[in-house]
Amino acid sequence: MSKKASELAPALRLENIVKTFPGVRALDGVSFDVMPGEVHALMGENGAGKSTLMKVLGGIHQPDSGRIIVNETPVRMGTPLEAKHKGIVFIHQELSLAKELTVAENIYLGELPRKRFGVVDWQSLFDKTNLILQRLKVGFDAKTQVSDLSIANQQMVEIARALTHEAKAVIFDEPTASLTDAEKVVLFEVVEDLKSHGVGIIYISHRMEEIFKITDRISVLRDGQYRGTLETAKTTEEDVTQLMIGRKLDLTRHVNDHEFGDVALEVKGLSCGSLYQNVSFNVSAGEVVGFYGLVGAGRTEIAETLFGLRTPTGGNILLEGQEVEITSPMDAINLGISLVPENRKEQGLVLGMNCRDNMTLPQVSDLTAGPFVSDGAEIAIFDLYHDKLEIKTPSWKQLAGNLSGGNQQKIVIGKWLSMHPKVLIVDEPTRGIDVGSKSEIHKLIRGLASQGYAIIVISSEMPEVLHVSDRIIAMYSGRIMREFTSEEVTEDSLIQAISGIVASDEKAV
Amino acid sequence: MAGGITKSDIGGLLAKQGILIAFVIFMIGFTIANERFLAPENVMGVVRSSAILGVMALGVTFVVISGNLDLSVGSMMSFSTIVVLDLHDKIGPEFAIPAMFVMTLCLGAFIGFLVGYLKLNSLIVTLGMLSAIHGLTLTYSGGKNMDIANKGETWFAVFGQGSVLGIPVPILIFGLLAALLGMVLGKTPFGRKVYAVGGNGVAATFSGIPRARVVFTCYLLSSLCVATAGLIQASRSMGSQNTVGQGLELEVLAAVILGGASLLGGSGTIFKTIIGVLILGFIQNGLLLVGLQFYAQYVVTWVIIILAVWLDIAAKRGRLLSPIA
Amino acid sequence: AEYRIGITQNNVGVDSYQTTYDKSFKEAVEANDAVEAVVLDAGGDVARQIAQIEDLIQQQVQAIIIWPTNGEAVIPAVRKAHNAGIPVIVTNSNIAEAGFDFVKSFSGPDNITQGSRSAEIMCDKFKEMGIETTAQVVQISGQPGYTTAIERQKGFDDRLPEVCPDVTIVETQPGDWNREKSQKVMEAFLVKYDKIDGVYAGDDNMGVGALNAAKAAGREGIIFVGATNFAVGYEAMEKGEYWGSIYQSPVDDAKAALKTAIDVLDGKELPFLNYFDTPKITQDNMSDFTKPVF
Amino acid sequence: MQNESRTRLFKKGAIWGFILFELAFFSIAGSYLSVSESAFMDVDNMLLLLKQSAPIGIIALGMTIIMVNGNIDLSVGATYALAAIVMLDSMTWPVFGGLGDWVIPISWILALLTGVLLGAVNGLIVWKTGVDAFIVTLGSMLGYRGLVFMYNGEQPTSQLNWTLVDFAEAQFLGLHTATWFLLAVVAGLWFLMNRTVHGRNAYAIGDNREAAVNAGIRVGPHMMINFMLIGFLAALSAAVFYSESGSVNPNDGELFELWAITAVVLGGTKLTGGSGSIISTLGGVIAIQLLRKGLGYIGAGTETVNLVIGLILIAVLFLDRQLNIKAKGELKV
Ligand SMILES: Nc1ncnc2c1ncn2[C@@H]1O[C@H](COP(=O)(O)OP(=O)(O)OP(=O)(O)O)[C@@H](O)[C@H]1O
Ligand SMILES: Nc1ncnc2c1ncn2[C@@H]1O[C@H](COP(=O)(O)OP(=O)(O)OP(=O)(O)O)[C@@H](O)[C@H]1O
Ligand SMILES: [Mg+2]
Ligand SMILES: [Mg+2]
Repeated sequence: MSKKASELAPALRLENIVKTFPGVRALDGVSFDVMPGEVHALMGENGAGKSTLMKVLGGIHQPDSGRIIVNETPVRMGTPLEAKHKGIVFIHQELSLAKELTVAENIYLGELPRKRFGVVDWQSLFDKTNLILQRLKVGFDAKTQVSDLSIANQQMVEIARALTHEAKAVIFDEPTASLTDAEKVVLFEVVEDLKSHGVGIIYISHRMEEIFKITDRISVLRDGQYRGTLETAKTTEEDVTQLMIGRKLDLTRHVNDHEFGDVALEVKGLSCGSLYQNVSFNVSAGEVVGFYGLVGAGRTEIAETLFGLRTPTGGNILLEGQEVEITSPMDAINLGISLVPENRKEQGLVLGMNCRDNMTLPQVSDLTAGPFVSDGAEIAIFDLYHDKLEIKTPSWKQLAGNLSGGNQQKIVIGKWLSMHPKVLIVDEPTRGIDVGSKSEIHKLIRGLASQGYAIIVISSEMPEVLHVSDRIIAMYSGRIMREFTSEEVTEDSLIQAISGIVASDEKAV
Repeated sequence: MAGGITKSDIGGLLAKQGILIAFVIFMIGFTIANERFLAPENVMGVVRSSAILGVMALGVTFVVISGNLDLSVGSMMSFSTIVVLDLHDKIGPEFAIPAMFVMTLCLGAFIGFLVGYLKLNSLIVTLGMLSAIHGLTLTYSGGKNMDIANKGETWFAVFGQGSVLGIPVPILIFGLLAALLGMVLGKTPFGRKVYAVGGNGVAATFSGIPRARVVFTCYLLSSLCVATAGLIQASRSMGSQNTVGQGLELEVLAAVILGGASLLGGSGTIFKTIIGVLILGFIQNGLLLVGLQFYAQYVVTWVIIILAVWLDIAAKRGRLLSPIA
Repeated sequence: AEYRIGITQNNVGVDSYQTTYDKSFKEAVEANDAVEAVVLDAGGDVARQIAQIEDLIQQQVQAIIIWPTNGEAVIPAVRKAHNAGIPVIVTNSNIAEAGFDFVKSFSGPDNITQGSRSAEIMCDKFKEMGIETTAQVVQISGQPGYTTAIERQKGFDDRLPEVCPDVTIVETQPGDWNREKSQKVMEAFLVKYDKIDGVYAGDDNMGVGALNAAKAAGREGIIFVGATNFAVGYEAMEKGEYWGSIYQSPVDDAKAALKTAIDVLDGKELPFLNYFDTPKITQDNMSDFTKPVF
Repeated sequence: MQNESRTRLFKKGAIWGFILFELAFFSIAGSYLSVSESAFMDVDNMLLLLKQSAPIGIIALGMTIIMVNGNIDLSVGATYALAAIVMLDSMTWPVFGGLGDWVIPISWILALLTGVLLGAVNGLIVWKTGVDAFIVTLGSMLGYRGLVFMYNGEQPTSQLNWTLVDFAEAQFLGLHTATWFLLAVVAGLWFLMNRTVHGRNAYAIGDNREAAVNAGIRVGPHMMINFMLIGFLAALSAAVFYSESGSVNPNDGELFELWAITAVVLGGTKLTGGSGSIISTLGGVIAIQLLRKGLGYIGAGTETVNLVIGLILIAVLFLDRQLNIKAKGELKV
């Protein structure tokens, strides 16, 4: 058939989808379609409703109203299984794996091949899986237990599911959040491959460079409403951002604007078993030091050690020139060190607790009137950071678990800012956060530095490290490879350093 | 909408006060069935005999909110009762009571150490302690019943049988302890930490909350309550078998759950636990008054627990049936 | 030693009687050079008791003494011992009749007589008080399914109408040999019945539980009669709160069991039922008895 | 990765190591303390051990799949008692009057159906209300026990049928009837959990329920099937045991759930679900039974038995944790 793309029927279409949760109108009449062989980006700020829309499509949520149309016939996606049978494959934002099972069982979860009487056909399962794994060029096999894999490899298992089906449409909800560059390349190949087979692809990401590299069209949601669709080739980052947040963003590299104070934190020869070795660096008051490296480079572990969550096997930590011993987070907090952890849902928040209580948790013992917690003092703190960070929540009584990812992150940041730390460590501060909030958080970090905080930013996103840091430390496999000032750093040298490549005349620090 | 009450208001009310409403409906039902039910002496009697269970449930509420279980309270209560009765005749009540409290708190501290600091699973630890403490009690008493020799000549009876201003002392102790612990849980920083540790222990640790110490303290509080219950029990009967508390652990747990504490931790209140305790007490009493055998109460308790918890979570999720496919 | 005897008891440590029995039995074995014993406790669990009987058979003891947890459920296990050529002696509480063929001898109290005697004690007291035509009695029986409990209840139920035909037993509930349980049961009786003149409890442990309930509710003038006179019952009798009971010593019980086993092994001719005497004890004659040690 | 599978193997082997330790300990201690003449490790004694492990064992095996599935069942003890009552009582029902011994299989079937039905009630409530299984079954533990009492008041239900007793006491190839049932259940459940789609899905659900739901696995029916299965097994355990003893007290089976859970946990099954093995549970059951038997063998009193069993349980849990710590990182949370 030689119809033009615009005359082809969409692979699937959503019409006027409305979905409300108690107290939240997550989707407000959204329409959206994807053509066969098209990569269609879905963008929007945190909490805009992207994941919710996809869950409606994937049969996980039922819409309050609206229609889903596949092959020009309206369908009901009552359950995830129904959706799968209708050709929708869903790669989830949060890892959705049974870790005690094998890779093969996870890839074919819910539809293990069977012989008679419900007996699993292991042979065929492993064969089929190994074929897929070969296509993905990964270094593990079908029988590996998922818990033995790195986070990145687990993400690859999740992605492998896209290849199991005669899919009409594949949804990728932030698939690259924990992937290395090499794995991203493989992912993009997979996307190309699917595309060439006429599969429609919905691609959710907050990373502009990816969006512009692989997508054909971009649809934008804002506050649960459809804002329009742009052709990627005919638009710019600014236009998309404008549509998403209604204003322009400043994404230039940071220029230092203030003097640093004394050295706030100094680390000498710190080691922690096989996790990292002989790490030395320092951070001055008013300075932002970025830690850049691949997943597994050991940056988080350093942060956890500084926060008293791991016992170092060697080396010293000096705070304002004094040697200190940090054996628990409480020690760290008392010494003025704060950590915004990498995983906000598991480490950052008590999801079943309200926003205010989460925010005041580390200092609740100090917010007292007599023996009791003072409501007023707590609300004052919440209100302050609610306004400062522009947290979107109807009231402090909202449970933290009901907020979108970005707003959850802001609660965690607020929690630690309100402690007025000397040293603030932020681990992946903007993982899974939209551009709007991202730039706010960057501004916030810079602002804090100018107020004299010593800040360590751990990030796997190069633009982020480049944008906020005064100094960048590149790590590879548990070691510091090189230190860069913001003037001397180039993208190439940074990539070389984190890949373990060091020019022979350069000495590793 | 007429009267301005919407469906979601009713849902919210049910979610928040479902247990209380169930309780009221219950009381009305039994009152209609038997006019004696609400007679002051009957009500007083029920509350008094619920006091021991109630005091224990207060402590277990802390443990459950912190995300753990305590199946050892029944066995521990036997221990306290036997010990205080034995020491009463040996060193006199004024020393026997503190000595018993110290010994019981040691047991609580041991469990708290295992669950809090060593992070062992509380279900299994307290199950093990249920058996071990029973063994300890038998070793202590040689398996014999313990009785106070001169029952008439000691003020020890006051905790179980005395009354102040017409209120039986057990009720008074229960009430005071409930008020105290209710404030600790609901209003103090420690209480907040208990909720945080139960809600998400990892996040609590990352917020600088000493999780181990909080869990430890919860078990200590639980054993404090158990010791108090043992004191009331000993004083009430002035003598006891080694198995006096046997099986109470599950009744206590049922009361706490009935009160709406989630076994996953992070939710529940002292007030609701008290309601749970009273519901159990009044069911038992009410069924008896309408002439049913004691085991009818098992079946009724079953139905009520399921309904109460079901309605509670149904109201929270906004639909009756679970979304499980 | 000449003889190796195994014993599996019902539930040591659950009350003083069983604990004292356990101790006395061990002491009696200790004192007798001719015997060694494997002393086991089923903890009230039938399955465990059956397993223990099997273990004893497997260990090839020469005689097995059993204090049954359930008079019926242990019969097949007893048959197994019988078939293995090991004589079985039942102690304290008999097994059901279906198993008599496999048992050499029973040693223990005559519980039917005990029940009758308790009925007589109560009736005599009522007559003394002059309320034998109007009195109402409640009964708290022992653990259901337990032969001792069944027999004592039967003895009481049968004898009372013979001696006091106008006294009514308004309700019987089990107290499981447990003081707290009995206290609960009595509390319920007190709520339900305004007129209670007498309480018959299957043992003093339960009797005292009932007494406590009555005292707490402020109900006076109730005649308490029990069985198996415990130290607490004896004391309550001294204080005049508790009327009477049946004197039965676990020391005698244990010694009798061991002696019966030895007699069987010695090949002596024994009657099938070996009762030891259990006299009446009331406030009137209690000075004739030493205070029970348990 | 080599290393990881070795630690995994080591952990699976731990319970068998413990059993060997117990055997050695009781054999040696027994030679000093026991008055018995036969050795502890006697073949007959070991065969008896298997037989005596059957009542709790069959239930514990069922508990394993429930716990792998991420649930728990506290009502098995009451189900056990109710099934026993149905079996023994139905043998005397007049409807079956003319059947002679043919009433036996009918009674068995009725008992097993009772178990399945009670399990189904639990499963249905867990599924449809979404209330946590711990609470649902804590409730039905009370409720079913109430039904047990209602059936025959507080009186025991007895029906001694010698044909049945002979069947239950029989030995085939040296193994007792109960042992055969135990082994058959082990084999059946092993196959179910490792070879069938239902079994693998049960693991997936226990491991990561949301992932299972997202993958389109219908969580409810799988849970329901598992609850029916454990009900069936509790009833089977009762049928096997009461065929031999012929009389059930209304409070029989109390605390069975706790011992079954203990055995499962000793076998290394996670309380949070997702991992666990049928064979290791068998090890856990044997370890407990061995402990009881051994303590009796060396003449330990009631108080010691209680004390030791409780503390051993905690000690094993502690050791298990130490092994686990080595396997994972050392983040202090
Ligand atoms: N189960 C739920 N219950 C209540 N509210 C929910 C639920 N799921 C999502 N929401 C709310 O719906 C809105 C949309 O959330 P959604 O997860 O779709 O955002 P998103 O666009 O995917 O954001 P992000 O980029 O952070 O992933 C948010 O306000 C969120 O708080
Ligand atoms: N090869 C591996 N096998 C298994 N798990 C791994 C492996 N590499 C890393 N991990 C896990 O992934 C997690 C992330 O690694 P780590 O925290 O060291 O990286 P990082 O440098 O902090 O990177 P990021 O913060 O981007 O995740 C660690 O907790 C580690 O347990
Ligand atoms: Mg999302
Ligand atoms: Mg990291």
